[in-house]
Amino acid sequence: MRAVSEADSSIMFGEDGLLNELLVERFNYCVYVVLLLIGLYAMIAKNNLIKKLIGMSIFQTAIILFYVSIGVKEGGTIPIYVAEHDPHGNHAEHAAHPEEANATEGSEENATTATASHEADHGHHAPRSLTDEETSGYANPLPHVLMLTAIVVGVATLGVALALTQRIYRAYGTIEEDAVLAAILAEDAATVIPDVLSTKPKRAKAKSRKAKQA
Amino acid sequence: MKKLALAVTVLTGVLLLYAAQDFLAWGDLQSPASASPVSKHFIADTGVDTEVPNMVTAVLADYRGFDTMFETVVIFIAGIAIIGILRRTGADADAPALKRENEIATEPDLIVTNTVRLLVPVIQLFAFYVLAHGHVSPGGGFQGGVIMGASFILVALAWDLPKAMDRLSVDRAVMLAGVGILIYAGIGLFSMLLGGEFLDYAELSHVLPVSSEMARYHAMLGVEIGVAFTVTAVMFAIYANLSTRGRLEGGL
Amino acid sequence: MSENSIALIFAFPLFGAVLCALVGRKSRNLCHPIAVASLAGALWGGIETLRRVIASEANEVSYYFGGWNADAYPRGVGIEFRADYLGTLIMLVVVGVAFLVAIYSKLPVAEETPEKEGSFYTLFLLQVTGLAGICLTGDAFNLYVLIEVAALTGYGLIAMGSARAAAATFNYVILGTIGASFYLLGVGYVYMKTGTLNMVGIQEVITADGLADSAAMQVAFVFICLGVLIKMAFFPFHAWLPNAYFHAPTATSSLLAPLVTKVMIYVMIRMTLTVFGVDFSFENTLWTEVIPWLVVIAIVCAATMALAQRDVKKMLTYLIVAEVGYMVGGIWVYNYYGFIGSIFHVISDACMTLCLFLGVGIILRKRKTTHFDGLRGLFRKMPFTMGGFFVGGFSIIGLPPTCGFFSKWYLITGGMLAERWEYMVALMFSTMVMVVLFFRLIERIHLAVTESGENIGHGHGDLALPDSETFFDEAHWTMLVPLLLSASVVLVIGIFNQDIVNLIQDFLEPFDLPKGTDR
Amino acid sequence: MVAEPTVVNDVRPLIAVLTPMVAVVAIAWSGEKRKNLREIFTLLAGLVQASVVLSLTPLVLAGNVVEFHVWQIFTNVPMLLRVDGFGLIFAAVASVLWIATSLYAIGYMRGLHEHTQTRFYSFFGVSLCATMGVAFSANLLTIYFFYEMLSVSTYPLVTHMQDKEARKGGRTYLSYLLFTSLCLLLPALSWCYVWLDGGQGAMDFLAGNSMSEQFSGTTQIVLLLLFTFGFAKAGLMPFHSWLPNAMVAPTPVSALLHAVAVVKVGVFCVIRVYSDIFGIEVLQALDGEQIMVWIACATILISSLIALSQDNLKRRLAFSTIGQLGYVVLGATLATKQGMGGAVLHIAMHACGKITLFFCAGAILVASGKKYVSELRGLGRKMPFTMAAFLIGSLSVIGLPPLGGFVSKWYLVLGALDRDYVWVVVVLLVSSLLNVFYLLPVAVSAFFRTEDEKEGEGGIQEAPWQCVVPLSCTALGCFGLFLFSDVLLSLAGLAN
Repeated sequence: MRAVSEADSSIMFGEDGLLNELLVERFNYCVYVVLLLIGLYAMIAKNNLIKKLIGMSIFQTAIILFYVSIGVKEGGTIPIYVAEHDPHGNHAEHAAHPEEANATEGSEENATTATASHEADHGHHAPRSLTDEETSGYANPLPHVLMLTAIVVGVATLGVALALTQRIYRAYGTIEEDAVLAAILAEDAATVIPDVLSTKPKRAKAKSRKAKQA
Repeated sequence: MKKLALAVTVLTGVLLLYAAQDFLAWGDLQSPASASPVSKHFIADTGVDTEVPNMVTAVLADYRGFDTMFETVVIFIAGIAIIGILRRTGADADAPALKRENEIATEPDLIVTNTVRLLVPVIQLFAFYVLAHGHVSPGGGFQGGVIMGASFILVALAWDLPKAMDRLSVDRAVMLAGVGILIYAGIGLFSMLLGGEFLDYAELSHVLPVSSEMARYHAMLGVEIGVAFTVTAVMFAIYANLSTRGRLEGGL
Repeated sequence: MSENSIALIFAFPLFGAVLCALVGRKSRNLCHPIAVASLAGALWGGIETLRRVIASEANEVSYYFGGWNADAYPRGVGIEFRADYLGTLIMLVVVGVAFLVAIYSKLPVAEETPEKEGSFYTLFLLQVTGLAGICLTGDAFNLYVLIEVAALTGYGLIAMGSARAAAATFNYVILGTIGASFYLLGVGYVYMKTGTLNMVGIQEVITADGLADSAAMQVAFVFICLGVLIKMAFFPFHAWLPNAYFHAPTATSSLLAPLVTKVMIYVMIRMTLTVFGVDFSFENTLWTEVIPWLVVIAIVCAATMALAQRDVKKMLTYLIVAEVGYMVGGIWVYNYYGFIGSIFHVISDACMTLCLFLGVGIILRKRKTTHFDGLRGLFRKMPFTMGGFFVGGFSIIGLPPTCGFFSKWYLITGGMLAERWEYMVALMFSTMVMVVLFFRLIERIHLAVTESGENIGHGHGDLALPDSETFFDEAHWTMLVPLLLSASVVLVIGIFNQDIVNLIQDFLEPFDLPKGTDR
Repeated sequence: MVAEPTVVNDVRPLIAVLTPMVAVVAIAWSGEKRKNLREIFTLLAGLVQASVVLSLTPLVLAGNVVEFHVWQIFTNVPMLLRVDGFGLIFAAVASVLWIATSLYAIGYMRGLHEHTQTRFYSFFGVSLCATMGVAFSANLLTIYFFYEMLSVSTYPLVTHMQDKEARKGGRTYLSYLLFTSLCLLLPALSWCYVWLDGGQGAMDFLAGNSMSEQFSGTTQIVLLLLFTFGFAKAGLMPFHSWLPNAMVAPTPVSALLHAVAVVKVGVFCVIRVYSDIFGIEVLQALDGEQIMVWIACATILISSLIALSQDNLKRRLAFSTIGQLGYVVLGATLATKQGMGGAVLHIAMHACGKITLFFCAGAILVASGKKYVSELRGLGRKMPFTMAAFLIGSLSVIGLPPLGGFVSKWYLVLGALDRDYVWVVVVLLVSSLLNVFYLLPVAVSAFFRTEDEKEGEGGIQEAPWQCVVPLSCTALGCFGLFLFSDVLLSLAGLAN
């Protein structure tokens, strides 16, 4: 924050400048910002209800991208612990597992630091607490969990919104927002307010029912 | 409206970029999110606490199991809401069906149906695998459930909706979804009745012949099955309702 | 069971909801009793929780789902529910209101959304679960999930009515999703900077690491506030509310109108006090100078728009928007009394809005319209219903001894002590508007006059009403009893406000808010 | 006021306040079908209430105050009922006159075959409850509760006619009263609650006041203005025009509420604030307090002048009321012991006189249907009792001995002289003259001018006995108040 207030051109464009920092070091943050704005714009500006929903999906996806970015660790692998993943285990024995191979590559820098705590029982790892060095070899699982939830919520919202769109289409024959609005205004203008005192209640009922059906 | 949208978008963009310069570098090991005790506990001690190697599954189904229960509920809500919104009642139900334009009544295509016939068992088997193997590899109830739901949708696509509804009617799907939640919340309630907190699976070791860690392990499988039930059922119910505008007949 | 009372608040409606879904198709008549019974259970759990909170030493009770308690594991590993006075009181209001509406909803649901009872009560109960959860959760992300639970059920409940309702709901979906997503984004920023999602944990990290100057945290705060403001229909973002609530089925609007906006106010209070902390929230000129003025604009505009309505239900929806302005203002005058006012107004406004909407539902059922023209002479036909309705109206105006008076009293006191004169003027203005609004209604309901001012009741002799209009035609008891109960709650909360305010004071004491009396 | 009075805890104040409410339930239960029963309940409640109130007199005369704690509103502010001298005078006047009004109302309402009489009697009872509550309130918040209750409960009475005019009157009535009470009074109360005595035991009328130590002079003046105008029922200009508009109500309502209960509640509240929240010493020391005296004097003179120009009898009386309320407020603003006492006495004296006048106006309406002063010529011969009572009432309001009005005016003059406000005495004299000009001609023309021949309404007779008896009683009451004024004097703290 302080950096910006004193920003001059070198800070903006120089080696450690803001732009450099933003575009190179935080590239995926920039992508998420762009996606989010596209989604937001579409949600507000588009006239077609389905396009609005597409915007909504983009918007939510952008947030998912952001969250997942938080969980990334330089050189970290997917957060699934398998004892054999430990670098000093026998690579060759388990090379058949592709994900394990990836994991090994990813956590190579940990290789030197890992201790001899690795057990011989390859099949069943004994439950033990991992060391700090080991933990830094795995990506942070929490954002993934959160985003699983967010995805589910997004799907649910989208489903309900699609159902609403269908309902609107069924009633007004269009999914263009302004056309729907026009239809609604016409409907309002045609609504008759039953005059309670001048008509018998029964007639008032019939009237409003008619209005409802229309 | 467009101008307003543009203004809102620009304003949000400015805010986002303003915040962006305070972000830590991508993949920074020392970022608070990665280095916090909570995150470390998830990575380091999941095995100790639950014996589950897949930390995502453990966090999802156990540490943050309450979240996930409501996540399942969200799915369930979506299913119920869509049925509630689209269902036709009273005079509405008797209205003649809208004819789709260019609708051609054709027999289901032979090649497609036969391929699907071959595919569906494989898909369903894979769904079970993803569900059951969620503890040690990417996967779990949501993923398995979606794949399972897709298999029913595939049937509906290849033949028509009634054919799929013969296998899983929407009424039954709603029931199945409910049962899924009952399984999840029931396990939670059961562990509460055994003396722990709600969803404290460790308490199940009183009735299962395993250690409290393994009780968590197995209970997670249980709740994942519940999740899979709900997801399968709701996915299909949503498809069935959306594709027929709530009529549940004919279909694509 | 008592130590699990917090879980029971959710377990009862959750199982009730599933049960409704299961039996809904086959035996629709079972749904209503199931809903009432499970909410009664939840209410018991809520009262039990309050009892435990009062009995506890720290005035709060923590509940760790899954047994991941903070003593044995790092705080924030599991999901913590933290019942303090603030959350518990509002949760009780939520469950209580829902219980009354559940009783009330029997006839409206059967008539307005026929054959959909199963779906309706399922969503109804899950809505309560979501709202009650929001009040108790101690986890920022869990709050998001629960907000979405409440939102999705809300969409379903509203759209179940007419096609018009569906059209209105679509706007709600779009704005609601933007709001919730902003909140989610803000939580993401917070998580990125603090590494925890537990509310108390976040507060600890903010204090320990001195994050007040962090740009990301400030933007996170702005996003969270923005999201919550959209969700609570604060004035420029209110567009979704009036139409959605106006076209919603009676039972739906009776449930949502009193609760949804209030619960979001609660979220704002929770965020400012517990999560970000007083210093972070109220020392930053970026927003502390802006929001109070937005509040003034919001109150004045919403009140003016309410003045323009010719339909009771529509008018009430705008009143909700104005009341939201009151409560947000109470928070941002940043004063001890302002906070008491805001919190107490959340409680009292929920009760009085409930009262009014229950009344409007009865009017709608009897007269098939809620337009002003349809109100004439209602008092003679339904004196009890209208009496209850008037109590709600007096409370909105702020006449003693209804609870609305006391909450307004604290809000005014807070505004005055913080020397926010503009806020006080806005409050006065909207109070006057409400006087006009309600006495306009009372004139019609009570005096039987036509829109054009033509005299129906002659000065002498009996009113010249048609015969059908003069006989006593009170509402069905399932609708009348909840209305009268809510009206008496409005009075009881007002008369015994001190007991509630004491609890609120106990809650606010540790935050060391400026009192403004030390001059 | 005087040294620490002895506090007696007693439930009787509560009984006095709640009696009308019980009656309301009974009245609503009886309904339109059981007229007699309904009206018996009304009268019974009036009798019970009056006797309860009067039974408190010996206790208070002995220097005690009677208290009843109802419930705790705020931590330091209870809902507390307390009977002291001022309150007792007001309560006694209101409750005794309620009996008279009830009897009168029966005659009036039946005579005119009014609609929805049950509603009328019910809200009448509610407003009496509120009036009694104001009289017995022990602190500002309690008084505010009953004050608002009175505003709302009299609305249905004001709009009783339900025609366009009534609704307009009702709207003016409410908008003035609620605007002032919610926008002026409430902030002032809130201010006092927070800052007076640091929120400890604030707002109690007995607490002794430390206003001058806590607030600057300007703040005190602002508070004084907020309170004085906030109690708009006091009818001080420029917040007076609700009163003439509210005269559309049926005459018993005008009589009781707009000559006795509502407006007197307003001035009573003002007196309370001046004497017990600010206190005589503080007010005397306060620079700029004279503004209030000027406002009161201006109200007196202007309203009297307007009254001269009114032809509608009830409107003329309404403006006369505004002027007389000005006297009461003036007494309070004089900030002397005599002034305050005179003000309280004037509440009682004016109530008795003005209610007589309103009863007469109503009786005339019932008997002849006449509303305007110019129509009353020669009516004295046809309605001798009524017009005689009118004459007595007029004289009392003007303030001639041996009528009640004289006593209170006397103390007001004493109070003014005490502060060396000679000009105030002049104002009082001028306004008394104006009173003579707008009140006496009515009675004079009724007795001494002959009726216009062309009207030819030979059938006018005296009003029904239910109307005549109460108005005769109240007219006699004007004498009584003069003769037995020593009791009132000692209650008002003026006897030594």
